[in-house]
Amino acid sequence: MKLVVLLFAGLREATGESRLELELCDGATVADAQAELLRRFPALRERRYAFALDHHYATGSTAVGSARELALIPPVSGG
Amino acid sequence: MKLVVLLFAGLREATGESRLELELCDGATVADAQAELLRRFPALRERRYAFALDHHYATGSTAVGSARELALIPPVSGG
Amino acid sequence: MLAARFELRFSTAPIALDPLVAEVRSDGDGAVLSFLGVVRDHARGKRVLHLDYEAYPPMAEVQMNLLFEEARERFGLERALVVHRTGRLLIGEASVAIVVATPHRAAAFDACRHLIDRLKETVPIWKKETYEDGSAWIGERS
Amino acid sequence: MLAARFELRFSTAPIALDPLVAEVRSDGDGAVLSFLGVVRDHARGKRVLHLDYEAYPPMAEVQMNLLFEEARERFGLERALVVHRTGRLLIGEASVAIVVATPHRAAAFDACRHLIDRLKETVPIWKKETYEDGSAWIGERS
Repeated sequence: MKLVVLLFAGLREATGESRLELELCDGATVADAQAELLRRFPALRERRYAFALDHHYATGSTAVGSARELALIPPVSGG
Repeated sequence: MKLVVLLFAGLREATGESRLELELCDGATVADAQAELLRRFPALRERRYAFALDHHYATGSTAVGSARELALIPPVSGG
Repeated sequence: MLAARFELRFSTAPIALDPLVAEVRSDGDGAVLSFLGVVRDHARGKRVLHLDYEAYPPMAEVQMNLLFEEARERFGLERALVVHRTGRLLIGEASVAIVVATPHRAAAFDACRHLIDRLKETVPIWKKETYEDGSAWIGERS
Repeated sequence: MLAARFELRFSTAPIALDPLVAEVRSDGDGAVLSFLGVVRDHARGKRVLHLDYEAYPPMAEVQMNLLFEEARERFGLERALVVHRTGRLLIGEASVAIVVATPHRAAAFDACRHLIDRLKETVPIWKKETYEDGSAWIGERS
């Protein structure tokens, strides 16, 4: 299954990517997606970020399920 | 000595006066001024109000001294 | 630019916030908080038609300056502008605007709340509510 | 008129408060509180030249709606509008406006403060500060 991945702010700058697609196995978790991202972008290793699946915060153990969008959320600083 | 007296809001409506002058003896207190006002305006007897001498809150025992303006301040309700 | 600036102003015209914000803010401020007291369509269980505000401006200025000083001592407030309407106000019109600007937001919330709470206690301004069946100066009845 | 009304909006243009107040207020409201976060000329001990804000709008909307719901449950808030800038901002420009309207003022202060505090914790918006000698996305360094 296909998952769109979004990268913001410092993560976007560190990877040079704001949007990409991953092909994941059925039953994949957020951690599986993260492992693939770390292979592609070693620069992510030293970064702090949370995950969001379809606009809701998620953790590594969250099943991707039918979600279509995974976002890596660096520490927010709005306001 | 002459003291200007100001009446506001419900006190102004009850007395029909917004500004008047009192002639007071040297050494008079706010309470002396009040006694004269109560003689002139019996409608003030059942009213609640504070006093202000030259724009600062005062009490009955405050000496009028060189103050020029006494205000009867009904309960405030600004804002 | 960072000078302390406190002012109470009376107005018979509607209050616009944006010009007040521009007056109060300095470049060191990260927070601007604006309180508007607005005429509600009901009060004390009655439908309100309109309000009339009356003030004693020179004393109001003295008393408001005491409150600005309190807010400066307690919250470090340096810049605030208060505009109060006088005369007749209709439903939805702002009767008072309190605009405060501070470097950080906590002081803005604390100081603004303090100013409106204390203004209602000590600043000589009076409100008369007119209903369908009469009118009353608020606070008169003990 | 008294219907609940919550909205988060992004803007690349300067924020004017008065139109937001007019949108949010209903005739049963006696208090309208407006918080502006403003770009300061210094931060983290450095002189700031400008800021750049980036957002993830669809998630920001979801997260902001959760915060509106919190404020409704905790403070009875029914009407609030949040406008956040994106793109480049200069000193003195408002980055965010939070306007809340409530029947009585205590809820306005509590709810507005809650919304800005929580927005800064969970809503996906990012700020990059540019100084004379470089720039940094805020919060990245652990």
